[in-house]
Amino acid sequence: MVKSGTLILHTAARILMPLQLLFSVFLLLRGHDEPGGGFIAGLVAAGAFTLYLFAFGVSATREVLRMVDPRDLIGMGLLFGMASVFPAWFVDQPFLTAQWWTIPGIDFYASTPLIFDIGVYLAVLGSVLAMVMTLMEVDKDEP
Amino acid sequence: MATVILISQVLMGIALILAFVRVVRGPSLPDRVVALELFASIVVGLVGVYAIRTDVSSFLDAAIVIALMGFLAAIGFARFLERGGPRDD
Amino acid sequence: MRPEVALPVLLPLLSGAISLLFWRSRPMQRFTAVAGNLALLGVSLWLLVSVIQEDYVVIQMGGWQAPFGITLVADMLSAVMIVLTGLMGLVLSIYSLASTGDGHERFGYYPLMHLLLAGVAGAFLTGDVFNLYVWFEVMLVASFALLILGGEKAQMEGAIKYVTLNLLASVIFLSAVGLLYGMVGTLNMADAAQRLAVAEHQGMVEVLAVMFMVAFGIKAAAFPLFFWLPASYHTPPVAVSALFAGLLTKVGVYALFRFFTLLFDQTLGYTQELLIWGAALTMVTGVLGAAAQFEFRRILSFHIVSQIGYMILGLALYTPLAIAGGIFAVMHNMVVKTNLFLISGITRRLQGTYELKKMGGLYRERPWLAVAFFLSAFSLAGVPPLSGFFAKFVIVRAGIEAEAYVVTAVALLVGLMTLYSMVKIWNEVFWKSLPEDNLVPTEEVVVGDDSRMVPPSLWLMYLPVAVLALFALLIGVLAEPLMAMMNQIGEQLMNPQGYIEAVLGADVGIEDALIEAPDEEVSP
Amino acid sequence: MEPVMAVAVGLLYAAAIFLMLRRSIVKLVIGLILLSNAANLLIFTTAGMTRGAPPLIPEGLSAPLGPVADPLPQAVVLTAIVIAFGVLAFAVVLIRRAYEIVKADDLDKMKETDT
Amino acid sequence: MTGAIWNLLLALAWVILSGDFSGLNLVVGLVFGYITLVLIEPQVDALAGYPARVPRILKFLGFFIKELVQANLRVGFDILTPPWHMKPGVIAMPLEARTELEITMVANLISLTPGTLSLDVSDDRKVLYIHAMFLDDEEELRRNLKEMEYRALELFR
Amino acid sequence: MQFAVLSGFVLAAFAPLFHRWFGERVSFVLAAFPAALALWFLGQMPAVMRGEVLFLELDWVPSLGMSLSFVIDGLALLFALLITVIGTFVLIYAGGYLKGHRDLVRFHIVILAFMVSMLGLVLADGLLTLFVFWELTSITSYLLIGFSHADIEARKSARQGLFVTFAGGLALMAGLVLLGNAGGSWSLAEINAGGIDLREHDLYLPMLLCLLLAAFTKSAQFPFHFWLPNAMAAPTPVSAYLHSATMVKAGIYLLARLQPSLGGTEAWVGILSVVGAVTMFTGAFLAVRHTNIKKMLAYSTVMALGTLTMLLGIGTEGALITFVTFLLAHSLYKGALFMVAGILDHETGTKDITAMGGLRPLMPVTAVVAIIAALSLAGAPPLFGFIAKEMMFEAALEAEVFGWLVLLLAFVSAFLTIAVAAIIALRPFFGERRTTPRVAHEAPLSMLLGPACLAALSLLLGVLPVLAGMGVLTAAASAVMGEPVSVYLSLWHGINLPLVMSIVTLALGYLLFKRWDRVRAHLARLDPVMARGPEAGYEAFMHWVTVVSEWQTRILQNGYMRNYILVMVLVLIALLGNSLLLRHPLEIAFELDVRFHEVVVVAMMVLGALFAAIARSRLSAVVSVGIMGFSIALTFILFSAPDLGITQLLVETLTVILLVLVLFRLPRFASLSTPLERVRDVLVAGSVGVLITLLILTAWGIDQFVPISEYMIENSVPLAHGRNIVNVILVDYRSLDTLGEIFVLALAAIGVIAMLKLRAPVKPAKPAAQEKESSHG
Amino acid sequence: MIETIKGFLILTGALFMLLAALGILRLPDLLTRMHATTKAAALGVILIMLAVAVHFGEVAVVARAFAIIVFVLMTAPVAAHVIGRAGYFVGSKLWSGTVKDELRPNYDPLTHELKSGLETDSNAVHQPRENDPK
Ligand code: NA
Ligand code: NA
Repeated sequence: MVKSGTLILHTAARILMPLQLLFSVFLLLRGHDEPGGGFIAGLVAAGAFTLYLFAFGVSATREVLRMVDPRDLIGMGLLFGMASVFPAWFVDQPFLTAQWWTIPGIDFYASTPLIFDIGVYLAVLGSVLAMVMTLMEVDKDEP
Repeated sequence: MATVILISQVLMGIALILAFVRVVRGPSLPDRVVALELFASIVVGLVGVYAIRTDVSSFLDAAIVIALMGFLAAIGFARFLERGGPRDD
Repeated sequence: MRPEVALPVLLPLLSGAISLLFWRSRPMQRFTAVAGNLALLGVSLWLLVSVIQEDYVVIQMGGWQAPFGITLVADMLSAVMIVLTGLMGLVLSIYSLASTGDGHERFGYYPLMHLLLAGVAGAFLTGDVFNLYVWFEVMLVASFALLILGGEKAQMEGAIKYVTLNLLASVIFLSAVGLLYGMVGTLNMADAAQRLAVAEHQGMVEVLAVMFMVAFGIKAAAFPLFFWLPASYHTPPVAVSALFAGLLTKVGVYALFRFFTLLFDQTLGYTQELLIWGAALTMVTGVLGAAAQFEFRRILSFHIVSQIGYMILGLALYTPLAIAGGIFAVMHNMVVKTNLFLISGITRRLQGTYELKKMGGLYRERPWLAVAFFLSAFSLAGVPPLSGFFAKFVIVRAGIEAEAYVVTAVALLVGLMTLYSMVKIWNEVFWKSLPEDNLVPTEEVVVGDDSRMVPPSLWLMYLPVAVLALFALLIGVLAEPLMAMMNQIGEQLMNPQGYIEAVLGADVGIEDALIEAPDEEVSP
Repeated sequence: MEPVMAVAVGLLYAAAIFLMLRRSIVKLVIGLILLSNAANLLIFTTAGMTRGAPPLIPEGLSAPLGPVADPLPQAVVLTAIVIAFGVLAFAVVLIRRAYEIVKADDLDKMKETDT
Repeated sequence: MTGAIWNLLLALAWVILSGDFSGLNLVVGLVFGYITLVLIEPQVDALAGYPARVPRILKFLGFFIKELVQANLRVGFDILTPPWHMKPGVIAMPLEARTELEITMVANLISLTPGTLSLDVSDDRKVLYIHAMFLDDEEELRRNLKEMEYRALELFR
Repeated sequence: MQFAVLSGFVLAAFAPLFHRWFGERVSFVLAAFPAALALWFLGQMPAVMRGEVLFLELDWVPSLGMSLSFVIDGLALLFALLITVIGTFVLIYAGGYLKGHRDLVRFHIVILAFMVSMLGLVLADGLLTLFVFWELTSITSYLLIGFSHADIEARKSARQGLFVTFAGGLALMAGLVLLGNAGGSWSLAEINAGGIDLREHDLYLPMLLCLLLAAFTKSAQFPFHFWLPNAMAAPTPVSAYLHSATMVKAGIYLLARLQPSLGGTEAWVGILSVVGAVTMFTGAFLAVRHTNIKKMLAYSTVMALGTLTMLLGIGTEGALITFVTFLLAHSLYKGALFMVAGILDHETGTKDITAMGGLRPLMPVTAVVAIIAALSLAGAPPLFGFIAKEMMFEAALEAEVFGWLVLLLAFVSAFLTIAVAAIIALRPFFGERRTTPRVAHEAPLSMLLGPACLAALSLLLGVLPVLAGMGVLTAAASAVMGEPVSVYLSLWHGINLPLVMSIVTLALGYLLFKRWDRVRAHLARLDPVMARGPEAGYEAFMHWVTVVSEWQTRILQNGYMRNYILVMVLVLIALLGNSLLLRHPLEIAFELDVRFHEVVVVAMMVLGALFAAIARSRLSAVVSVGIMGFSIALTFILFSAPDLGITQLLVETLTVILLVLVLFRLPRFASLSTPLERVRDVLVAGSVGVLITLLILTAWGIDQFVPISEYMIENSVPLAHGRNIVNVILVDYRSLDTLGEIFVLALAAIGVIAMLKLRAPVKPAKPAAQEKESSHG
Repeated sequence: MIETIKGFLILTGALFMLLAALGILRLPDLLTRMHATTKAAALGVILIMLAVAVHFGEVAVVARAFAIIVFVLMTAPVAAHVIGRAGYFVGSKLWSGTVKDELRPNYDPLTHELKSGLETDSNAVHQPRENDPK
């Protein structure tokens, strides 16, 4: 049986994965103004999990994800994406027209583009993760 | 300063070529992977210099991404090697 | 805000997302499949009504005025295609309830189907070149996944060809989009049409035209670009075959119609000639390919190719009547070809094979199935008063009126050869007695290789078949309203100014788009 | 720079097509990867290439200070990259499964579904 | 850790209060913040040891950079001149470090130092296998490595 | 009238219900339908005879100028009466003939459908309506020929009949479209009445040829006659009805219908006379060669159809009057004879006429009917057939084009026919008694009713021809002529040449009857020649369809993917090259402004790709792909696209990881292609590369238009509240693209999961499961 | 002054990059090549990022430059370890001038077990790792 990682890789992955995830969220949130956005952030996050997968294997990664299957992430991402489509309907604007809401108190604008970007993030993360994870999972099963 | 940057770009350009030569020559997969890693590092350097030259800091984000994510490919290759046993290609 | 233009795309996306989210629950997926497609059919009819009332219905997605955002636009052509998509979706989802195995359902059969439909609908409605690419890809990847569902050897082999050759087409398409943008600086089709019309470099316009032609030619499976289709369409689960047969290649045909009436009408002489030759050879090679086959679905697959020739011929002849005929052929073919595949699925379930030589006796055993097949098959051959007759007749008439006698003769002969294949199936599957060496269909054979299949509830399979067979008949017998629509399509496509104005606004001019204003003559 | 890029993109297409004409499914899939990259670069090049002026607007301004690179082809290419990634990931896994089932890396041995 | 965070927060506060967002000002803020922390250390338990650790870190950084440059030059020299002066080999170094974090830290530092490269840790975590380029004086090398380990561990303990 | 036609279809659809209600007697019940129609048509007779034309129009597809309009004039009425009257008898007859047959229901459905289709065909005024019903008769005929579908011969014959008639149908479609366009109307009545002289039209000849082809195939004219005898695989009621009395006359009907507007030209007269005469002779000759009673009758039908065609070709007033007369006469006696043949077959169990003999005492009624009908066929007085034959000779004498040939063939055919008639009427009933597979009895009343009535009609009209002349024939002849004619028929024309010919042919015919068996033996020597007849042509055509299609499939759909790709790429090269280089001047932009490091980066990109293309190991190729990816990313960054660069980097990394994960399972590269192939592929790939380069330079050089992105840049902050314009495009301006894109990614993921996790279950070792669907090729 | 520092940093960084590239090209075996890349390239990146920090002098940028440095320092040795170990274990040939190898005798290529050589009898059994697949 092959080891799924070495001690050094384990430690590195434990430190690096949170860093990468944090970085991905950072990229996501500021994507509207600086390089970044849902795709890039989602890919970074997927990379983070891939590192973890390489280091600890599939079942350990599943534990990290708790009950959330990558497929759930995909579904949630797509739904978030769809959720940014319809609000415009309520104000009789064409679908996907950006809606901006100021959150009172703090200087933060919630908007459908942001929701959309989050959807992209989740969908990208879920999709890539699902692919890599399934591939590794199947690899493990096979002689 | 422009000259310095130009020279450094030329140097790193040559470095890219040399790294690529190693990729071609191999002879073993790890040699190539190491060259690929080096290639990525040089790219980080080039991006840094380019950010200075153009005075656009946004390019640094690309460098961060390489620095943070670039070694994943190497780990993938290593995994391949360990699982596949000795391979000459 | 015209929601009905966007909803045919958004609803299946939503159904797809929901059914993905509930990937663990089969009942939920099956419910979403039927309900979602019912809703899709509903909104597509809404769209059709709107288009009948107003000719063009437009929505600027995201609220960005064309050409800056993405415009979805429905003219009669789009609306008709959308309605057919909705119909196919509903019919196939019902059929799938019975024909789809548990394994397939657990691994995304229904979401894939929803999203395939979304891609198709998107392609039919979008008024944006790159957006069309995106929908093509949605459709394509969904079809990839559906194609391999089950993982049989034949599926893998077929899928490799399907995937590769379709990706080649996608790349050609994408390259053409890039060149188009580089040349005219827009992605909006109506805007591009305006700009291309005044482009100085007409050679490049022609280059773009042939590039799009090759890309869509591959997608549509025209000669000599069709190889992927006969190699793969007979391999997936039968409802998938039916879905592909009914919808996928037709999107390529649609794109050809859209592009070569809206964007590239000025390259007419040359491209028209290419299209005519392509159409004739497509018809002939497809039908001959079918003549050599002795397997139900392979015959049907080759006939898809051959029928594509008819449709393209309608475009190539380039008269309102010819276009009407071409689209009629598309419409008829969607209904009939889908049904033939569905019937092949039932016969397989009954006799455990698609090999004609091993089948037989269904004329006596399943007379109603025989009737449904008979209607569909002879409709395909263009026998009146079934749907195919009108398609054939209109194209022949248009061909003769356009004095394209050779290709018209070819079209007629191909009709005869189509009959050849259909009669072959009829003789072998329905009339011939079941060969002695075939096993009496036992439950194992019936269930076939998917032992986890739901219990065979044949009526769920018969219902769609009956509905579509009825359509094959009704499209013919009650052809008038449809023919009126087809004529309107012909008119609309031949006069793209209406489309352009609907998208860009009535008073839009080309002047703003030019970097240097053209040398205007001083008006007195 | 565009002429150099044009030649480079041409070579990329050529390499891709050459690979796709091989019999090995692995080469085929690598060819596909090259091909989609080539197409992205084609879009990027044809629209014109600009040095050092990314389409970002500095904070506090409502428009970029000078001319910036055309953002639309960039967005288009970005979309295309991600789409190509999805498609290619599928293709890559497909050849793996195909190999597993057909037991050959030789496309010439995968012709049973035709004729 | 708490100390570092406080130091950073203070520096940020400084930057905001001074209204100068340049990097240099941040460094100034860090320095002032550190001084503040040194002053209040006795009163706050959470800060215990922090002020003392900073000089150690700085000292370690100095040591490390010196090693880095020195050894890089040596390797560079060997690369640039035609004959090979190096005597490479794999040696086993018994580890003082015990926790995974410590071992990783030590191994990485050794890797980053030119001339040495951590290959792997034995399964019982007692030995680190190192590929070294210059085994001319193995004893000195082992000494240097030990010192590096010692200094690194000092940072954590 | 539409009601009549459409109600028939409805009735056909409800036939199963009637079966349930009426059981065995259903045929009689259903026969009431054509009987009622016949009465209705009879009721129209006075009006039609007054020269009125009943016209009923119903819109069907006005967009195409198609109306479901029907017209009743003399010709239509004649046919309608034949169809309904004989239809009535046939239905009754079938009730006896197919008594207890398990497929009686289906028979009724189809035959009713046929009946109304035929009715629609002869009543149709719209060209397309005519076409629709024309095709429907072909289809229903197909179903009826293949009635005994378990029998391979029946299936083959059905297919043959369908192909020939369907091919004709296609010609008909072309012909009708030409006709409609040329005549400026889609109504037969309008075309016939219209002022446009179609004979002068440029497309007259093609139009005529198409229409003739249609008519000839449908009416079994030489060389398409072969399908008709084979159609005898159908049950005898069908043969009696479709393949003698009605459907095969559809072609003749079409010609008659078009005679006023297309007839009379040299081409018309020449083709119709000669083809008709040759068909006439062929039919008569082949009839003599056969011993199968149904085949003999079929060939004699071919002969009659030839005669009718010939008469239309001759085209004189006399010939056209003869035409309608002969048509009626033939329908009456041939219907009767077929039913008799059916009785014989049904009662004796054989169709071989040489196997029958001495049946008269056992089936006296049948014998009488047979003799009367055969006499009419032979053209013996005082039967109606005699009148028709006399007139035929008269018309043949009038023939101007190829007159001698026509006359000669008419003469020969006549005496051959007489022999056939004699054989059919005499051989089974007289002479010594033969043992037949079944012991013969007299047929039931239901089967006798039809032939008896028809034979009686032959006799009645022979004796009182004025009934027919006064009746429908005048109107019919007028319609064919396009102007009013008066028909006066009489049994006795005085002693004239036709009468002499009649007597001579009767004598010769009797002689041939006597020596039939020997003649047949002699004729058998001709078999090898016969085998090369038109039917062999059909068989050869079918054979070659298979051969060519298999060959084509082997060539095109050869299964080699590289060939597919090669073809597609070559098409692309040819089209692009042609448009870019040959058809238009090449205008490329070429301004060089480069930096060293940029060139290096681009070079790395290219070299990475090229090395990937030639690498001998797959992992070197993957690493090269990585190099290429990093270089591309760097290119993006160097040219102001940080977002793109980052995305490319990430995607590249993930792609490499996927490749690595997958390649683990795959074998090493093998060098599989020959050097020659590689050279070819390099050339092809290189051509693509060159063209792409030129394309880019061309498109880049065009600076005619303002890109739409200017708007996006201007409004990114003010309207979309974002400073990263690329991201704003992705999530706002063009968010629909992005929405589609995440679905693509999701789909790919689902696909991958399904591919990897959903495995085909291991098949149990059952024989059924071992069949591989793809094993046939 | 700042310009000079910047120039020096950039130039040195670029030179170290080149050195690394030369090293990877010239050095005789995998492990020695890795020495060149891991350190020289990392040093090159660090120097250039320092130049970036100096050049921009804004918090956000400086932070990012330092982040890059930290990330490089964290990832480069890990990658080197993983590749070097894999390369070594799958049998990359060592340079003929290699003078010593204390690892080889303690490594079992079949089980991938790596002993320390310090085992006593009691602890010489397989040591399960924390995350070994069960
Ligand atoms: Na040296
Ligand atoms: Na341009």
